[in-house]
Amino acid sequence: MKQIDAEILEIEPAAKNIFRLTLKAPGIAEAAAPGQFVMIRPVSALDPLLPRPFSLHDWSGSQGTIIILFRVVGKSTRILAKSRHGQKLQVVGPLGKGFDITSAENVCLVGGGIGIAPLLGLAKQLLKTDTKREISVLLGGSSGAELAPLAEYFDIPGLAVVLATDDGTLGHHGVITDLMANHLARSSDWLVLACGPMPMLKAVSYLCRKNGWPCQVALETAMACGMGVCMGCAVKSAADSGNKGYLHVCKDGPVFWESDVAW
Amino acid sequence: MKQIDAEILEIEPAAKNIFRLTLKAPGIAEAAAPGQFVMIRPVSALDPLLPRPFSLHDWSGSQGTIIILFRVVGKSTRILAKSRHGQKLQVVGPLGKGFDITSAENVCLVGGGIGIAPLLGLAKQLLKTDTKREISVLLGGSSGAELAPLAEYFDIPGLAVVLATDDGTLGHHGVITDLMANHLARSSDWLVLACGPMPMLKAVSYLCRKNGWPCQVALETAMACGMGVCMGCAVKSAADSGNKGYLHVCKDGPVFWESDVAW
Amino acid sequence: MVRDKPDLQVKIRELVLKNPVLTASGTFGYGRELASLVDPVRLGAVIVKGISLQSRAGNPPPRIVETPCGMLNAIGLENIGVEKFINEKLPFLRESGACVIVNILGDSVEEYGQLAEILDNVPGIHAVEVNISCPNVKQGGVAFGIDPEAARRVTAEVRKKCRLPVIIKLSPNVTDITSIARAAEDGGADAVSLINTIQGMAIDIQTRRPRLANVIGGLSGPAIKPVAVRMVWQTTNAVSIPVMGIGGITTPGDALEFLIAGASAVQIGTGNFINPKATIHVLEGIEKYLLEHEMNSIHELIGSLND
Amino acid sequence: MVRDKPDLQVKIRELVLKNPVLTASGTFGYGRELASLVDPVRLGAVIVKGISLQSRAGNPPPRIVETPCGMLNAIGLENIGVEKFINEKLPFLRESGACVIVNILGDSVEEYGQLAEILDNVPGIHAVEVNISCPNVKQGGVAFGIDPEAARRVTAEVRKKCRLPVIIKLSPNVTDITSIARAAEDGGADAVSLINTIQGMAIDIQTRRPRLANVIGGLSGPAIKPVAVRMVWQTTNAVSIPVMGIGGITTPGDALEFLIAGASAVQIGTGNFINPKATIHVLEGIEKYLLEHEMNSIHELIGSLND
Ligand SMILES: Cc1cc2nc3c(=O)[nH]c(=O)nc-3n(C[C@H](O)[C@H](O)[C@H](O)COP(=O)(O)OP(=O)(O)OC[C@H]3O[C@@H](n4cnc5c(N)ncnc54)[C@H](O)[C@@H]3O)c2cc1C
Ligand SMILES: Cc1cc2nc3c(=O)[nH]c(=O)nc-3n(C[C@H](O)[C@H](O)[C@H](O)COP(=O)(O)OP(=O)(O)OC[C@H]3O[C@@H](n4cnc5c(N)ncnc54)[C@H](O)[C@@H]3O)c2cc1C
Ligand SMILES: Cc1cc2nc3c(=O)[nH]c(=O)nc-3n(C[C@H](O)[C@H](O)[C@H](O)COP(=O)(O)O)c2cc1C
Ligand SMILES: Cc1cc2nc3c(=O)[nH]c(=O)nc-3n(C[C@H](O)[C@H](O)[C@H](O)COP(=O)(O)O)c2cc1C
Ligand code: FES
Ligand code: FES
Repeated sequence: MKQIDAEILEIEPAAKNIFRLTLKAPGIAEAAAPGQFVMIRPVSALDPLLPRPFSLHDWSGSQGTIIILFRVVGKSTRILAKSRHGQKLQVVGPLGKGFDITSAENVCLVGGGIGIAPLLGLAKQLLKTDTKREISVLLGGSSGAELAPLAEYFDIPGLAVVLATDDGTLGHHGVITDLMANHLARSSDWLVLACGPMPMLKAVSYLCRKNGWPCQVALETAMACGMGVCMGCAVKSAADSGNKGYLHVCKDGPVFWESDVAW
Repeated sequence: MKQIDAEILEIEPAAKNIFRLTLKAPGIAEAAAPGQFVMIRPVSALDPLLPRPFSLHDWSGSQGTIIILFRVVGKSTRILAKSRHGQKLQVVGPLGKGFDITSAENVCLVGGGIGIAPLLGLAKQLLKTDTKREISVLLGGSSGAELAPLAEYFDIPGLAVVLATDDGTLGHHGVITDLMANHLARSSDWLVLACGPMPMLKAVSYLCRKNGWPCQVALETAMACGMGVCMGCAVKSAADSGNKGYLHVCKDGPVFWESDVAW
Repeated sequence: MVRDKPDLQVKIRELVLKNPVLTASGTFGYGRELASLVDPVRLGAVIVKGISLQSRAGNPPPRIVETPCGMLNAIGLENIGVEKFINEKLPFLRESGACVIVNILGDSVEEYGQLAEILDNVPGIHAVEVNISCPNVKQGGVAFGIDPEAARRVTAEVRKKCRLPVIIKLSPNVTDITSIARAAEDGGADAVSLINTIQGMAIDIQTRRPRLANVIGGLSGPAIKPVAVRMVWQTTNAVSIPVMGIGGITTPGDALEFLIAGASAVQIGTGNFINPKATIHVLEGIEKYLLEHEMNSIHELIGSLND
Repeated sequence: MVRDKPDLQVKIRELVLKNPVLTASGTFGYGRELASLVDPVRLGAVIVKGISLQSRAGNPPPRIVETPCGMLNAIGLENIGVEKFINEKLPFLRESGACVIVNILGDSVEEYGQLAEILDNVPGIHAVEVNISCPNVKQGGVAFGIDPEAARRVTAEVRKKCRLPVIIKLSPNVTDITSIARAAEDGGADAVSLINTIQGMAIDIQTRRPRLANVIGGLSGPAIKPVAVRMVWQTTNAVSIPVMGIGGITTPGDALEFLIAGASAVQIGTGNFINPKATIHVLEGIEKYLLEHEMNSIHELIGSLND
């Protein structure tokens, strides 16, 4: 874990209300793993006060750069969207426990909305580690306008990308879990790795249990520290997960085995 | 008094640590008078919280523009210095009671440091209203590097500009009050109009009393509202000024007759 | 079916406020200063700067200092006195047609009573707000606000001396604000308003002097909003009279928090300094919210917290 | 003549802190989490997350929400219990050589006593800080912190059960914090630390639900600094034992305010979240200030307010 004042190398609109931020982050980039995140503080003033968590979308250890994909939802992201090349941001990371892909055979990545962000770095990692395995990438969004630009990032040989939108303007008209059902049915040995809004993750986890697919989910909660000291990022753990009580998204996660979470 | 979101037309360095800010401020520019000020809020976030007072350095009613000359001393001025052309700032004004130059014969403007700011608009006004009168402009600063660029603004026919610096790198080596003594001695019917740090104003007012020159001073205090509602900008009033108690810089001033202030 | 204009009226005893957005005492002067920016008639009411029997010069400067998302003030209740207020300041507000609530303060129960008696017979005054809580005056103020029995006595005295609706303004500098609120209710208050400022202090590390001549001042502004919302919620659950919410309101969302917590109205103080048009901004935002949420009346919102 | 390194040592009874910068309980975990950014040995002491006899699961989420220049937390004192702490967490700190202060909490006087007794015989623990004030737990905590007699009893019990220096951590949610501080002093406390969080609340205006599952939480961060400085100043004038200042410290200037007000040391809490290296930043800033002001010892600064 490193804390640096990272210089903005590039900030560009990626899709409607979504931006792509490239930072010079030596020390963080080298240590990054898929599913991990960083805490970013865009101001020196005291409002907004707390840093904000953002998944590592992509990174290059050799160049010492990391890339964040973020949606503008409030104070800090509004400020981030206005930030400019050359400015510096306080960045701490890499943080948290990422995806466990050691024992992965065929893998299905499921992303919804901005939850697509961490899947790119994950997909690239998977392509590196094992060339034989099948990698399906199921991406969902509200509309084509939002989804198309994000989907393009996955236009990489070796990835089978399938899309779905709520309004049907791109790919399947409906939710991503519809696709999972028919798509994964073909074979049974899938490791499902999902990131997106809670309702989607819930549906994915339900589907995986039913079909006996092992599944990992990347969760989001409000965070104060991001480093396991404030205990603010608690989520209820599954009674049968051994751990009675709460899991902490910033240090036990953000990626959990679906079976460890109380849905 | 108007409240507007004023667009920044220009922001440029004027001297060491001092910036010149031109704003599109229709409604305010037309109503502006020498010695008045505006309250400016450079952010939408809540830190810094309160707007800050700045004297009107110059303005054009016809173009609906106002110009502020500010020194970077803290939070808001640091942010202002980083602001860019096209941005908008919350501006309220014009505020306060300016210089009373109705009955002025010969006038001596005395400015120290950033207190020079309001004297430009004042000088221009004086040149408009009466061409016969003599107008001396005595400007003091810490060094030539700071003072020279500000003095240039007063390079206008009809103004007799005299300079002094603490380090002697420009003009008289010493404080501005030294110059007042010899400079004004020649004649006795002077109206002295001064703006600058408290110690300077104190010295000026003392000198004026001694020589029987009527004198007005522009004071500075911390302000919350700038509009006469919070009572935060109090300064002790002279016992003999009739008003027992306190004067309020934002509405009784910022310009006062030296004799009304308790020094 | 939703009306295009939701009903914003709230009542304090028989006094009808046309909407729940008021100015907090000491932050809007006597209504005239900001009239060119905010028409006092548009507001639920204008609560004027605290008035005492005799005029007060107030504390020596410095009187104010900014703190993180807040400010400290030690004005010392500077005011022109009730006489001058009635003769010089009230007429403008009366002619404007605004609803006027006069904030009063005194050094003794009797003084509060005398003020109430004087104001009771003055046309153009719609209610009195009793400041038993201003923390930055060494004598007076504080004592009443932190002792239930004293609060009850002041309330009863004011109640006895005037027929106007009486609003008791509570101090947050107490262990249990609900006990003071209940005491005010027992004393005959028609409403309570809270919170006044929280006692605070700031130090200039260069001079090693307090930043306020009075050393201690009252903290106000967004910084105190969470404390204010909490106390308003606790108080609305403890008394049956209307509660006015005060503390750190600068946006419609801030005001809505207080209303949802149970406040019948809100007062905007420091917010007026941050944005002189804050009251109008908040008022229009509340109206918009009610329309978006298809509420016909502000009363559907007040106290609607799902806890 | 000024030394190139000013003396930063402060004492709590016989315990010598190498410098006056400590971490506040619940904001620095057990010292290990941030060790890669902040070497615990550099700090005056590490005060660990509050520990109880049995482990506690804590409150349901959401547990935290940001407010203007502050945050509300309702963690619910989640902790692994004293047993596990000693076996699993303490060893790292002990081996690191850091000064360790254990923050304890209980539901009864006896429980506080039992915790003190257990910790008293454990090597590597240098002092106990007694949390009688954490506001976001429905039972326990609060009661002791707002009642002088209860505070005195807890203090006396802990005092009796251990020989370690005892620091009583005070709640700001009281009318007069000096009365609680004096009670702690009477009970035998070696120092008091303040402030803990101020009770607050925030509401989501869209769902109209409290933003914390616990409804009420504790406000911390820069927003509360003026209240904390005021209470520390009042307390240092009321007791003769050392006072530790806590509340909204993020910069050296913030810490210096507390020291000038009379605090013998400071604790940094929320500041660790804003900048994980805040403690080091503050420590180095204090040292720089002393050099610039030609002070040989921190004791020339402590309580040097010109009021
Ligand atoms: C481990 C982790 C990884 C994340 N990765 C990413 C990422 O890669 N890209 C990205 O854009 N975001 C990501 N997020 C979410 C991101 O942290 C929030 O969107 C951000 O904190 C919002 O900050 P803000 O100041 O702009 O909004 P705030 O001002 O803090 O909040 C404004 C409004 O947005 C709401 N809000 C807060 N968080 C979220 C959220 N997660 N989604 C929707 N609304 C929210 C708040 O409730 C509030 O109503 C991640 C979160 C976590 C915990
Ligand atoms: C009527 C009036 C007219 C003014 N006109 C001008 C002007 O034309 N140009 C200009 O540059 N300034 C002017 N000022 C001063 C200006 O308002 C302050 O410099 C400004 O408020 C500082 O804001 P800040 O947030 O940058 O500093 P803050 O963060 O508020 O303060 C930072 C530090 O600067 C100190 N400080 C605050 N005010 C001053 C000050 N006046 N001088 C020096 N140090 C200060 C504070 O004590 C603090 O230590 C005027 C003030 C008044 C009352
Ligand atoms: C400058 C100033 C002056 C005030 N004067 C008074 C007063 O005279 N009487 C009173 O009851 N409250 C007074 N208050 C308290 C406010 O009315 C209000 O209760 C408090 O500031 C909290 O609200 P806010 O955060 O919106 O400012 C004053 C507050 C400020 C900032
Ligand atoms: C997330 C969080 C957890 C806390 N946990 C504890 C605790 O376990 N015991 C305790 O005495 N204080 C606890 N506190 C209070 C802090 O130690 C400190 O007193 C308070 O936050 C004020 O300081 P600050 O403004 O620097 O954060 C906690 C504070 C926060 C923000
Ligand atoms: S965010 Fe602090 S423990 Fe997870
Ligand atoms: S600044 Fe508010 S009255 Fe002058």
